[in-house]
Amino acid sequence: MTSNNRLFGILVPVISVILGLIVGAIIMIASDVNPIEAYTALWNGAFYDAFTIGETIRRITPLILTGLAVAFAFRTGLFNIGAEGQVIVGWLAAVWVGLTVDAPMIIHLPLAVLAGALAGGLWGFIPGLLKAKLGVHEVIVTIMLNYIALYVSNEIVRNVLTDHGTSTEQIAASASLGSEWLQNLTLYSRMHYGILIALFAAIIMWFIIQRTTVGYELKAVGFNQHASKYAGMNVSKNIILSMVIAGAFAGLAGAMEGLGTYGSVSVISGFTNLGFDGIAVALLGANNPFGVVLAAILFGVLKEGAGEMPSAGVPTELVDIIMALIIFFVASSYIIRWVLLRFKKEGK
Amino acid sequence: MEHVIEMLNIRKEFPGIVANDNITVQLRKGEIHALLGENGAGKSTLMNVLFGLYQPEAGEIRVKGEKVNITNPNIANELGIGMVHQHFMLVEPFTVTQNIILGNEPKDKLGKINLKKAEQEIQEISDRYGLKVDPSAKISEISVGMQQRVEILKTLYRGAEVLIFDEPTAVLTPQEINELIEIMRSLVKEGKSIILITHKLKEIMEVCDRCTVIRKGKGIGTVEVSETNPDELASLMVGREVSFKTEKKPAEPKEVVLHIEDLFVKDARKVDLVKGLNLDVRAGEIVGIAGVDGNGQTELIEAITGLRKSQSGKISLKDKKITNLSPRNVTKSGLGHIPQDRHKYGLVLDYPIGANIVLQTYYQKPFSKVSVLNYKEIYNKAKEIIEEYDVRTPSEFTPARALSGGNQQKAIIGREIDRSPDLLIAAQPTRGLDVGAIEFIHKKLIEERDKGRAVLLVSFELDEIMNVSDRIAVMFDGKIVANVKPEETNEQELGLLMAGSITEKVGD
Amino acid sequence: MLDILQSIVPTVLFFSAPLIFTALGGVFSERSGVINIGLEGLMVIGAFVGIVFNLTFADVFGDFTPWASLIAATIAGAIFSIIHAIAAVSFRADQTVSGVAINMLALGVGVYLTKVWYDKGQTDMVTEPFLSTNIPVLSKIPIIGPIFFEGIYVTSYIAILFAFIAWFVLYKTAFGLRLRAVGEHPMAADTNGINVYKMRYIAVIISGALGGLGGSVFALTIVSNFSHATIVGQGFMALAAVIFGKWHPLGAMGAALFFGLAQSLSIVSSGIPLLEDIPQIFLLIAPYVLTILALAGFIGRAEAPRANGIPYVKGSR
Amino acid sequence: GTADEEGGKDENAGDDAKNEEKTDFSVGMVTDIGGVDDKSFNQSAWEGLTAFGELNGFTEGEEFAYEQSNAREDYIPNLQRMVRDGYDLIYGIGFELKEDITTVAKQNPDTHFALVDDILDTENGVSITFKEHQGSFLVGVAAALKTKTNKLGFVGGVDSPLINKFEAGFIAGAKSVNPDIEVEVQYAESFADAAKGKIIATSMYDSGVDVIYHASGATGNGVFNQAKDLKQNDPEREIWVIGVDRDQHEEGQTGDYNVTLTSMVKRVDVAVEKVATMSMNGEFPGGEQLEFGIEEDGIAFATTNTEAMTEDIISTVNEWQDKILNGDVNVPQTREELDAFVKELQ
Ligand SMILES: Nc1ncnc2c1ncn2[C@@H]1O[C@H](COP(=O)(O)OP(=O)(O)OP(=O)(O)O)[C@@H](O)[C@H]1O
Ligand SMILES: Nc1ncnc2c1ncn2[C@@H]1O[C@H](COP(=O)(O)OP(=O)(O)OP(=O)(O)O)[C@@H](O)[C@H]1O
Ligand SMILES: [Mg+2]
Ligand SMILES: [Mg+2]
Repeated sequence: MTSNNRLFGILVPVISVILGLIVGAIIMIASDVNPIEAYTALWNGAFYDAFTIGETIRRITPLILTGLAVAFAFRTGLFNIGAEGQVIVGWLAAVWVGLTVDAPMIIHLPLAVLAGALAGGLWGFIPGLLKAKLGVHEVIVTIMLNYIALYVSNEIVRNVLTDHGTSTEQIAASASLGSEWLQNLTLYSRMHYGILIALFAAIIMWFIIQRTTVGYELKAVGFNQHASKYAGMNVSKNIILSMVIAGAFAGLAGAMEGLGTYGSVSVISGFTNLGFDGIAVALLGANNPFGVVLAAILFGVLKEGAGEMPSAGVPTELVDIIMALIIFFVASSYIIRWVLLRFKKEGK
Repeated sequence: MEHVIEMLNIRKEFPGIVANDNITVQLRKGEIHALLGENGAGKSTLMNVLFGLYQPEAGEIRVKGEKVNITNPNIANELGIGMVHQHFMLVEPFTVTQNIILGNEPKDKLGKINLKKAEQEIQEISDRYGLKVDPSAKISEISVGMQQRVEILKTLYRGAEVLIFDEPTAVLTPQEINELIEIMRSLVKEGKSIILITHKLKEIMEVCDRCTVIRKGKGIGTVEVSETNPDELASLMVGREVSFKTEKKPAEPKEVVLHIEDLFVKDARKVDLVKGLNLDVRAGEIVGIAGVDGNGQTELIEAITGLRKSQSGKISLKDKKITNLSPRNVTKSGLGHIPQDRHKYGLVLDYPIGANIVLQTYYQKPFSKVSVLNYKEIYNKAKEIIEEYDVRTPSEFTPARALSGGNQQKAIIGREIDRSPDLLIAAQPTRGLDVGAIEFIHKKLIEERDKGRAVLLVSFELDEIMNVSDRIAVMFDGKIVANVKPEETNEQELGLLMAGSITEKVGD
Repeated sequence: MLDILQSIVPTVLFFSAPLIFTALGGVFSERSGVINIGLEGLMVIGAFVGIVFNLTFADVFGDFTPWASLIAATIAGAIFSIIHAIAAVSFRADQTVSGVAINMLALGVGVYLTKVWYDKGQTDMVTEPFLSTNIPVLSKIPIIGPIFFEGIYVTSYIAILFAFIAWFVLYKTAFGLRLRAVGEHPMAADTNGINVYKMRYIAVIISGALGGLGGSVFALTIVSNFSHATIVGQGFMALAAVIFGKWHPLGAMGAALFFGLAQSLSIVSSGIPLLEDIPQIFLLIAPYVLTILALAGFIGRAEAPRANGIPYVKGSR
Repeated sequence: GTADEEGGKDENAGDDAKNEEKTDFSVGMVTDIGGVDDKSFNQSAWEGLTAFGELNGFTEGEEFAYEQSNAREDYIPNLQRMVRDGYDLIYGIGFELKEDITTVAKQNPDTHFALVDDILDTENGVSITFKEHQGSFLVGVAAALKTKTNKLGFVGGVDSPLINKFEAGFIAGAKSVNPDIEVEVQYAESFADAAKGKIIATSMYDSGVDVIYHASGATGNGVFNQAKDLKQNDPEREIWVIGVDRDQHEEGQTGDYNVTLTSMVKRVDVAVEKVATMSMNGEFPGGEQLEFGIEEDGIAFATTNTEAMTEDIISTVNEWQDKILNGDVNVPQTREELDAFVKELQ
């Protein structure tokens, strides 16, 4: 039974991806394009050479973190649509420190990264507090906070970090996650050391959730608040904590962009979508840290590869369609398992 | 003899288990037919088959001799079969009327529900069978007893001729039970037939005509109640001798462990439910709190355990003041608590039974060090308790949800007792459990007493109170109105005390 | 003051209308126990179909085009939402996941087809958008008339009307009673012989229809063309309105109107004497801050339907 | 000058860098999120490039091509891709590409880069900026001449130095004609929020504004939408919108009326074609900042709506245009300069 589950745990996503690509191909044929060419382009877009691989990795980096941000809250029964805003404030804070503080790298870089996490954590604290103390639904609060983050960040970039400019200076080298070495290695891609932080964060989440009393409490509160209270846990504290940690992950994602990819923060006229993609990544990864990493990789590859698809005459949006379908299939794993079981029975 | 319902050689499987294995039940017109069996024996399943919720793998069902195929509850309803479920099937935010008409609503051409008409109709039926329900009340605001009567109304409103009751008395107070028995009698008088699932042999002896016994999914047979006795029934269902009067040597009370002084507690709706209560529980004695539901028992326990704030007064455990301490600190001070609602408070149903075993102790050595969990230790402890308390579960990794209430309860009791607390509070510890399980749990409580622990037992089951307690504190209107010794009283007197109609014998 | 009202009210109405329609959809779906965060996607489909239909059939339907477009969009939304229904109800998919997928899929399909059909990133402007009108008679009423009935989109009033219809359907009819029962306690509904799956399918499809309607109203009264940037977050605002309104049709309408009011205040106020000195940024975030405060302040805890988000599996407990 | 020599040097270096089969000159552009069909400066730039290509008998995808960006993070990959494909001159369209194209230019000294709408400060790059303030000034004049209420409106996308140029120029132009004219200014904080655009337009028109100049991308859709709605309901009423970047006459069409008074046209195509030609002839002005204004034909105002833009309006606007050309008027580019300019007028 359990071995069965493990088998399914692997089979279902794989099958889903294949199905997604097949349907994608059908759509392409319908709008008479050659799917082979298109998928080749997709592949090249992501793995053509060291550069594209580097770019793919840097695209995966923040997705892992926003994925974790959503997944972590989910474990406590909270739906964090606010990763978007948490990314923005994390980005802003990290770059802010990167610009204003003057310190050797060993201090400056960690400080800047931490600033990002803290800012994100604060942005998670607000809905956490309101939920815990007043029972205000976190979904609305986080949605609203997304917009607030966007506008406030723009305002600060314009009037505090710059004199009415659209984009800040580049951060001090001592706060940058980028590295000559990686750039040379990947023909000047923007790949940076953030990927290590992201992977480490995934391990952290796994550890907290699976191995610590904190995780034990967070999950218990997610499953049954009454029993948690009966068992002497502080329900409010756990709700807040969960949102703060989740926010911190998203804040880190922002820091990755600010300190790694762009090295600056700009006035943005719309959301980064890192947070919203994070929802998909988390759910695709079944809210499991390692699942999240795999899902982020899949997303990153598809999104990066999409850039090449127009060269094969396919609008990049096809990739969104494919990703959506994959999510559907994974979500509907019940039916896939059912079919698989049928086959197994036939087999016997 | 005419049979309204015949279930012949029914077989029903669930992944892993055969819940019903070739069971036959025949229901005569106008009889009350008992269905008896241990937890997990297959009673509910069998009835769900009859009600069309499950499809049997084998066997056939006849209604008035006609072979029928009941594929969903609608068909059951049309065949005049109604079911009062073990776990009520009521929509809490709805009113009584809405719940009853749900599914076949009287409506005008606009599709607008004609509530007036429905309420009148329901009022009539309610009066005819003396059900005393208020059609316009919200389910969430009425007592469990009335909720159950709503379930009954639901079946009658659909013109049920055959009513199935699944453990109806498990959730009722003695008063409510008597009312229910009256209702059932008036139902059969009106020519209805009833199948009654219960674990309480007393009830079977009192109201039932015949009794079909099920053991581990198999039909053991049907007996005329008039020709049998409780002991026979019990051994039939368990397959061995069972003793009801849990024998115990007299208590030797020692120092006071729980001391409550002039306690005031408000309930969720901010009204005082505990009003200046005084109570002492000593080491080595079991104090049973007798009382009609709603006289503040729940609030009292929540106050002691720290789940609810007490307005004023003093609670101390072993001379340590625990008034308004957090649940964790109360637990630390030496409290064990078997909660009234095991599914709501007792367990995290989605956690493995093993994880549930350390629900209050996970943060302590050896289960965790520097807040890192040590699963080896946790699951060892779980194995220990599962064995010692004979919790029937595939493994310690099985989610608590998949255990029967009986086994869930054993796990909880094991967990609470294993901490060897100075004070053990047991609220409705045997609700919904079969006699075997009940016997076991009573033994455990008495063992604790003999080990010199103080035990506070709250139960609506008078014979449980009478059996287990060394001292009975009768609770009425938020106060202890009497302290009596079980051997010096009887159910009649207790009933009167609980009803507040006599108030002498106030002790302490 | 009056003239301020006179400019605020109409803006509130046209801004809120799409949110009201969509939020009502959300109410139906979630009342039946199916979480629907795919509202955004349903609006996208509605906007896309509404615009494309309008562009394609303008000369066929003439003045009736905008209405025909709404109908088309409504149907499209309904059909599209079936995907969510199948996943969430039949395949027992995690409803949030499936909702997220709906959002991605809708935007993907919309923009993809736009590029395939028009080979550019956005469509042209429609020639037959909705036009505001003065409600005959009513607009002649002194004071109230100009404020509430001049330069109003009929769709705004339809939205409000729909809210009341939705209330009637959900709280006064057998259908509504059953739908809510399915969302609160599906097994109870089942034992009463109600087909839980059917009810949930219907509810989700209704939400699709209303979502599509909302999207097309937005596109045809405000944007007048379709691109990836046509629907950006309105669906999530509608979702917020559902919860803000405590899953009640009139509550959702109130919330949507509140959002509209906050939005237009934040703009009009720059013309109101004492407010004009407030830095732009505060006005900008005001709508969102106000919403949070409103919730924290007096709205407080909102109880979702008990079975919301839980797939119903016959015979399990 | 040095620029030329360097240009020459780069050329040869570039040649070696290029892959074998392509010996000829080739030029590419990377769009911003808008895309080459954005009916705005991406489109205009692509038109310029296409014109250049056709003029020289180039084939699309070979000697001239574009890369579409769908998100901010696509800029770098797209630029790098074009570098790899050996294009000699690569345009970045839109200020959003500033950081990224600077980075790439520094990494690839052998390739030529040009950034439209912002400063690209490298030896192998040129900045192509426009004197939007001039164009905005002219449409401001037109608006001032058209208004009956002496109240004008300006709707900006995101409050930024670039858009402030439009704002300053517009107000300056209007006040130059009539110092008593009021101009309401609102920023939507988004280039894609039509709803906000429409709300703003509504409140502006309600408060008596009769001409709105928008520099707000798709947010402007909302402005046009509201203007057309008012016009349809009350054809008598004077309601005007002034378009931006290209001639937005089409957007203004509603039934028999057209609410587009004029548009501030940015000839990105002209600029792009010019720089491409220079670069091909080895005259690439590396490191320079080319600012295209009226005299460089980089800025113009649309006169498509002949009913609205009457002879005398056009002639007056032209008078001011001459004043700008011969330096009598120095159009302000920032709010500070604007304040000074306005004081001058009193
Ligand atoms: N939905 C289900 N899925 C899987 N197994 C089930 C299900 N329902 C019941 N069972 C199994 O069938 C057996 C009989 O269950 P049932 O509920 O009929 O017992 P019961 O006699 O009603 O017990 P109790 O007296 O505790 O109510 C149990 O062992 C249980 O494990
Ligand atoms: N989802 C499920 N999967 C497997 N078995 C189940 C499931 N739900 C219930 N059961 C089985 O059904 C049987 C009866 O369940 P039920 O909850 O009625 O227990 P119970 O003894 O009646 O407890 P209570 O009366 O307090 O509810 C149990 O033996 C349990 O194992
Ligand atoms: Mg049962
Ligand atoms: Mg039971």
